[in-house]
Amino acid sequence: MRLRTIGAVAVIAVFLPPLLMLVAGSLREPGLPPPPGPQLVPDPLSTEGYTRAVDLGGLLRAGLNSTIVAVIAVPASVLVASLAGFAMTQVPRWLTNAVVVASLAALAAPATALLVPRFALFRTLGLTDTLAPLIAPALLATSPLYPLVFYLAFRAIPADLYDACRLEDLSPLRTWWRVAMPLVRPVTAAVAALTFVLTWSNFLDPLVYVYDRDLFTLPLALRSLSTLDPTNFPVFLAGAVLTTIPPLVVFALAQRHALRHFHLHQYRET
Amino acid sequence: MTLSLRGVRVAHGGHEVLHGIDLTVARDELLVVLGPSGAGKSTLLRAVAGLTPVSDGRVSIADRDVTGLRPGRRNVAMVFQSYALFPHLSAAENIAFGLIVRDVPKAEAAERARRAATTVGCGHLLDRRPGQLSGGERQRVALARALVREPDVFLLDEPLSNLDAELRVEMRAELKALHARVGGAMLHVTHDQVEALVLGDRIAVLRDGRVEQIGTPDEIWSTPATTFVARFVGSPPMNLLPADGPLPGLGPAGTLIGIRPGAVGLGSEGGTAAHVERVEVVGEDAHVYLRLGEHTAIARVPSARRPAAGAETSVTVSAADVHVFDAATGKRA
Amino acid sequence: MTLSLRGVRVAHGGHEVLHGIDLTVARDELLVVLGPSGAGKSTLLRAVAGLTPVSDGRVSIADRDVTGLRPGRRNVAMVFQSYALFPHLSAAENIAFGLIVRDVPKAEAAERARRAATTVGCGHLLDRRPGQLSGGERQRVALARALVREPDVFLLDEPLSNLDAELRVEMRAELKALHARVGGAMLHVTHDQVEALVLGDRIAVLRDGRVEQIGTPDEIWSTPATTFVARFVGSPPMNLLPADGPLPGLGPAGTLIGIRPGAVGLGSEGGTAAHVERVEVVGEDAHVYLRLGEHTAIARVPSARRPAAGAETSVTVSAADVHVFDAATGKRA
Amino acid sequence: MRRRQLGLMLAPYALGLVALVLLPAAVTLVLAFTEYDLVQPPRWTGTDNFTELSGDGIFRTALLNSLVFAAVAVPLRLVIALGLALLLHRRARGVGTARTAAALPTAVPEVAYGLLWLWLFNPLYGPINQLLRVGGENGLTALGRTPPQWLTDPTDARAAIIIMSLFTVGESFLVLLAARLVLPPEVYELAAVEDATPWDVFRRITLPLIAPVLGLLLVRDTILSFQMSFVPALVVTDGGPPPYATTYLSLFVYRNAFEYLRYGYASAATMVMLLLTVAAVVLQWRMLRRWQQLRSLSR
Amino acid sequence: ETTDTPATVRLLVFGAPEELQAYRTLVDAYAKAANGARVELVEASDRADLITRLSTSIAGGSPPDVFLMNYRFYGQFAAKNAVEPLDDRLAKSTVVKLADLYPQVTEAFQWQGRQLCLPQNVSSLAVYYNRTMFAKHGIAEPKAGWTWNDLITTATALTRNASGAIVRGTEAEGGSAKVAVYGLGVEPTLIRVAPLVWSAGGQIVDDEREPTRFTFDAAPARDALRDFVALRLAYGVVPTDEEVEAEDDETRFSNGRLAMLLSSRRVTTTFRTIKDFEWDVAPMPMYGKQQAGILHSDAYCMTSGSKAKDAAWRFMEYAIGPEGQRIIAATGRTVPSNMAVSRSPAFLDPAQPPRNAQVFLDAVPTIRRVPTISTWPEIEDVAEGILENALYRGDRLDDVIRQLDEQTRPIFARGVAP
Ligand SMILES: Nc1ncnc2c1ncn2[C@@H]1O[C@H](COP(=O)(O)OP(=O)(O)OP(=O)(O)O)[C@@H](O)[C@H]1O
Ligand SMILES: Nc1ncnc2c1ncn2[C@@H]1O[C@H](COP(=O)(O)OP(=O)(O)OP(=O)(O)O)[C@@H](O)[C@H]1O
Ligand SMILES: [Mg+2]
Ligand SMILES: [Mg+2]
Repeated sequence: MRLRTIGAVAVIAVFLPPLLMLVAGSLREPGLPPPPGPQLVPDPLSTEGYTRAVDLGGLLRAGLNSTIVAVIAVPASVLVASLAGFAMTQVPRWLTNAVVVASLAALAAPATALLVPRFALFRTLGLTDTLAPLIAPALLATSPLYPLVFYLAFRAIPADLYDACRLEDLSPLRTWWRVAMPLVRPVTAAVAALTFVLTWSNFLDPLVYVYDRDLFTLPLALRSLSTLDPTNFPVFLAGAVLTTIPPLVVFALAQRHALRHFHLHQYRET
Repeated sequence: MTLSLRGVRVAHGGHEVLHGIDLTVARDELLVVLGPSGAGKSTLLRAVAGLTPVSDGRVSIADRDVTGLRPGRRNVAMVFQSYALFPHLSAAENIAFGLIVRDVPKAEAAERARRAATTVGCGHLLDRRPGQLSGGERQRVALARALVREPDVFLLDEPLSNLDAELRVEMRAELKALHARVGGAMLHVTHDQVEALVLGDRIAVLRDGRVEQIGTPDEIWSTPATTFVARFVGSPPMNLLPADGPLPGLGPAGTLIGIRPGAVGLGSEGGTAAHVERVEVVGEDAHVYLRLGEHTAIARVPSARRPAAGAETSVTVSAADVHVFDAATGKRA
Repeated sequence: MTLSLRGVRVAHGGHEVLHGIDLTVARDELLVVLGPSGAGKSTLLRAVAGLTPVSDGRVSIADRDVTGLRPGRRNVAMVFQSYALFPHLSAAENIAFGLIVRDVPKAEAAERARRAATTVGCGHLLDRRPGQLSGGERQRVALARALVREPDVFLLDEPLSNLDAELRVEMRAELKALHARVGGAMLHVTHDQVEALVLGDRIAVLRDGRVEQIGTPDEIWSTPATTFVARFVGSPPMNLLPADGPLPGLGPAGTLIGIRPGAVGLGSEGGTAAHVERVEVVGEDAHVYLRLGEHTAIARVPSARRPAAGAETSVTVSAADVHVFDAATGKRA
Repeated sequence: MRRRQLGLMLAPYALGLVALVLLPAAVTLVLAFTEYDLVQPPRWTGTDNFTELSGDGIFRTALLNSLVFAAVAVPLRLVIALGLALLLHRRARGVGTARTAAALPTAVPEVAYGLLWLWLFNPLYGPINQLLRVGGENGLTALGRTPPQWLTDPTDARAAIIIMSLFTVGESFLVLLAARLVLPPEVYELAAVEDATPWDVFRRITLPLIAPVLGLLLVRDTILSFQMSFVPALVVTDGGPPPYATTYLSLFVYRNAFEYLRYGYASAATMVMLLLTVAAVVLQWRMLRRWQQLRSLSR
Repeated sequence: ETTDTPATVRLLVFGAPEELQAYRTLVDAYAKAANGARVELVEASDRADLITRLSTSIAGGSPPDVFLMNYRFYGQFAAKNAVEPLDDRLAKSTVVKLADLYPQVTEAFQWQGRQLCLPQNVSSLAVYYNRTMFAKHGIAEPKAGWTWNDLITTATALTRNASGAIVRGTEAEGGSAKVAVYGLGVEPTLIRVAPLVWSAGGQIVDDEREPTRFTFDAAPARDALRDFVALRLAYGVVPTDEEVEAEDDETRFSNGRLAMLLSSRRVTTTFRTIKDFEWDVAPMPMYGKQQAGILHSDAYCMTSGSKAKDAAWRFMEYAIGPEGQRIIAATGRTVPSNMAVSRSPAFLDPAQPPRNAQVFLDAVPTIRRVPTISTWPEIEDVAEGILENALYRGDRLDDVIRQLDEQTRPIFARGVAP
């Protein structure tokens, strides 16, 4: 127990400092010649970077767009992933295998290979220059990894529980909702948090499918800030910090509310 | 709601577990399935429920062939040997589950769940999750979950195995009463013969995936069809001795004679000499392990009248208490 | 290797389950813990093993205070009520687990596992995974896993609950023999009184987290300390009637008299009139449910001599068979 | 009805899979046999692109870089993620914060993340090298060596990219954490009673029980390692130091497809990358199977 | 389309946020001037982003109407007929005449005899220097007509350690860490080397128009390359690669630790925020017999797939015209291509540093440019890696030249010439 705390502190000590540097950098006063290296406590401290980041990068508008996309895409992704993952435990073996192989193949397809054909697809559907192409990946659960993760989680649930549901003539959909989903809450939390991050930091899709500045999402805005002069580096860093806060909150929430220890198997069944 | 099985075979990955079961449970009958561990009792129940596909044969419920029907369409309620409680639901929710998913109004479902829970003596645990219950408490919740509905067939897989004697007696009575009230065929798996004898309208004794004997408790007790049934029902088990063994004259040559421990008289004059090897006291009774030449036998006597271990005694058996079996086939002669 | 508990208290989230347990199990003693479902038997075992922290009190094993020690340092072997088999390991690997992690050479571990499995009658199942075993088979694997080592303390939580009578009798004998051979303190939880009476050197009756009585099987049977113990041990349970009830003159006024069903004589002359409400036949015995005015009682008679339900009969009790309890406290008077 | 419902549950994903990935990918792969510059219509050239690839030194370097990256980073990343998940699965003081901290680098937008590491690796002023110089003199480490030249020495730069990738294990970490959390606690209690060492518990219980998830992540990480090194390499080292020390296949493909407008050629490279991925996955699968067989033999 | 319902024109540009802000101003001003004609600005952050956007949208069949592109990179689009020739429109135009623009730069955007794009700016290399530092050490400021030797002498005199003593920043003499201020900053790229070669009368390629190979093996080019590399290896006046990675030249200059920096007009905006010292620009020193500069220029190009060409043209006319040029010149980042505007205070504003902005205009006549064949971006990328190693690692000159030749030849071969 005490050992675990030491471990936790070590983890924090390794993973947090780089991000603290990010915050420290963002608190420098913009316009000053950049320091040769990072400073832990900038002198003078200034929050002007933040004000300017919001103005220059159009962070408010971009944040709104990112939020719209995430609010639709994340629940949709979790839904698609969990439904597919559950169905995979129930359909005939050959179909499951086919879906697994197709998913792995899809995982292997690099994003760059998909940009152009997808562009043509979205244009045919008249969806370019809307937020739809940014939400579309929700159809495949953002990443084909997640249906597979759900599949494994659902498969690990003791078969007796599914049997009990079959006896009560529960449809697959209701079994999924009433029994399977509550039992994999940690997985749902993890997948939700991860799809949020992936959606939130999606850069290539908006770069290619969205023209209108009013539809820009945060990664584009941030990318734009990244081209600022070195003297304005704090502005960019401030933008990065602001962009990182929502995923941080999502992670914290996910780990607080759902990644708790979960007593699934406390009954006679091995 | 008769339940009938015709030539039901079940295999687990090539390995056949049930080898053609024929069984009929009449409407409102309670059939106890008795059998040693691994005989296929659970498998039989699962086949009836439709959870395990049968490789051959037919299952019908209420004269309807349900062999190809999915479990939910068979209208059965089941207590799983492993309970299969939903870990994320409270006891109350677990019990009401079957009602809620059948769109019984919430309030009614809760009330019925409460009643069922009270029946099995877990009314005070309704808010707990399975993880917070003791073994017996979980089993009672599982039982309540099966009892709360009124299905055509009840399938109970060792529903009382983790309960204490007192509760078990109570539960037996409750089960019997409930069955009388609700009706429907009831298939009750147990390894407890007392339970089987007390509870069953009839008993089916299963052995290695075959039905060894079906009959009323009295038939099973008084005319066991095989040596297996004879020994399996009754504790301590029936003594089996060759007819030309230490107690001659009780059966024709080449047969086995069976004598229940309770029918073994000790200490009277003129009996066969026997050596007391060990004595187990079980409350009012004592089990006396005897050596009769090269054979052994057990006698059950009131513990007040038990001999001491190591003593010499004599054994008498009245011919009326003797069961005779074919030595080769083990069948009742 | 004495095991002793001093004032052990255990709480599950604020709710106290064990209220100060004092218990000593001598070296090489087999103590059976008996108690109704939910009494805290499993909790007691878990506290001894160190799996559930005690909120107060001390546990010592072989005169060593182990209260603060982690489970692995206590050198105990345990059968969990829920078996806790490793789903990914075969029966053989499950059984050998404790040996393998103690760096017993592979071949030796395999051999010992095989022997243990054979002892509990699952030698033919060694290659199966738990998911491919029947309930009773799993339990036997769990039992073999505990028996394969030679720990200071054995903790067995209802290790035979899912076994049939025959196997159970066998297992009891095996347990007894093993314990005699290996030694060490053995704490055996059961709800089966026959098991308790046959197996235990002593029996501790637990009720609601308190030890109600500890004693040899004989003491528990013949001088139950409370009405609870009296009724709990014995099936059907002891009849309890007010001393000034239908059978007067057997105890001082203001007390309860307890008569075991077997001690209730039926049909002799000069007894108290009784009405037979129901008769249960359990093999050689019959349980006769009687109405004595406003009271009820159960008699156990040989089934050959049972009265018919609805008949009128008379009840006689010899004073020697009567237990007298304080009506207010339930304590033996 | 049951069948139909299952079909409906699977349908959105299947649609997404086919329409958004498999078909587009197929189109791109067909283009590998053409000369296509994204502007003029593609022209069928058969296997010309592959012939050219085989003689392309940059491609060979990129291929080698990718393979080395995969071989080093994938196992390391998986081990770290697993270690974190096992360290942080139980509640204790600070564990919640540590979980968030460990997942956090994954949450930082890639562009910012790259720039952040550019700072950290700064050869003169960066905290990493400053730390390494502690105890040494004249800008040398305590061992009397020059500190790594993260951004200018080819080997060190490759190491830098790998180190960066080690911090973004948030995804694997969370998935493994979730997988660990749903394992049955009772078997761990039993292991505790048997005094199994943490190593035994890990090897004999945890590892086999989460093996499916681990296997999935291994495959995924292998696949991704051919793609993932992209942004760091672009932002931090820009494919350098020369000659192409950190030019990975993904960067090679991106540059050719979108900067040099050689989409067909890039598709051919993608195809090689995919074949390589498949080979790696099949290899891993066979190795895992071998390992399992060995395990069952040793029973 | 008709003038009544003006089509929306999509303009794809890239730049830092302030730059983009300037384009937004331009677009708004145009909307006002042209009676509500609509231009939608499509913003990319850098060149790579822009090309990705441009190519995918062309491939996907929905390209922007106008995009801004450097002459060194437009060749690949020009060669693929993705850019609409403008000659007819120019001929008809009453607003813009080619003659208004510097001819050195309009020529850069001619492809097979046709004008494809209209340049927006005409920048060239200059030497930025820290006046305060020069004054402190009593060193003469560079002035027109200075030579490469002067540059080296000055740079050597300004390369100093923390205590102000002159040191030589070569590894041999005790490690470069001691150097606090370097005399000169220069990137090891083709576009920095090329002016030296030209100045010495050499050529970097065998044929300006249809190049098939680099010609660094010929005498003047070879010498120029040798002298360029000597800046680091022999004189130690430029920072090591480690130091450049630690702190890039612009930052080093801003921090007062670099005396001179060879750069285009681009850095002006950043340097205008310098408060600690005074700085100015000087012309490129003469390396050889003649003055030679190198062109830096972006131009507005119309995509041939555009569906609103007339509207797009009207916008281009505006952007190249005086109004548009003034708006963009205000960022300080560009040298207007419109001759009139470049000579106006919009560019030469004396209130803003560099005081000597005229240097950029004086350099225009001597400006030359690199070939514009379609594979030029690839060639530059390859060359950069080789030159970097040559400057910092000291690869043998012969190897460098051989590598340059060998590795780029196939790329030259693939290129389509204008
Ligand atoms: N995690 C828990 N949280 C709250 N109460 C619990 C928890 N675990 C057990 N209990 C309660 O503690 C009491 C004792 O439980 P325990 O498991 O020890 O009973 P037991 O004697 O083993 O019963 P059984 O024979 O049914 O297994 C029960 O009333 C049970 O409901
Ligand atoms: N999935 C399986 N694969 C292979 N064999 C199995 C499987 N499930 C059960 N068996 C075997 O089938 C036989 C019957 O099992 P079943 O569970 O029906 O026994 P049971 O009569 O219920 O026993 P118990 O009283 O121990 O629960 C057993 O020998 C068991 O080992
Ligand atoms: Mg069973
Ligand atoms: Mg218990």
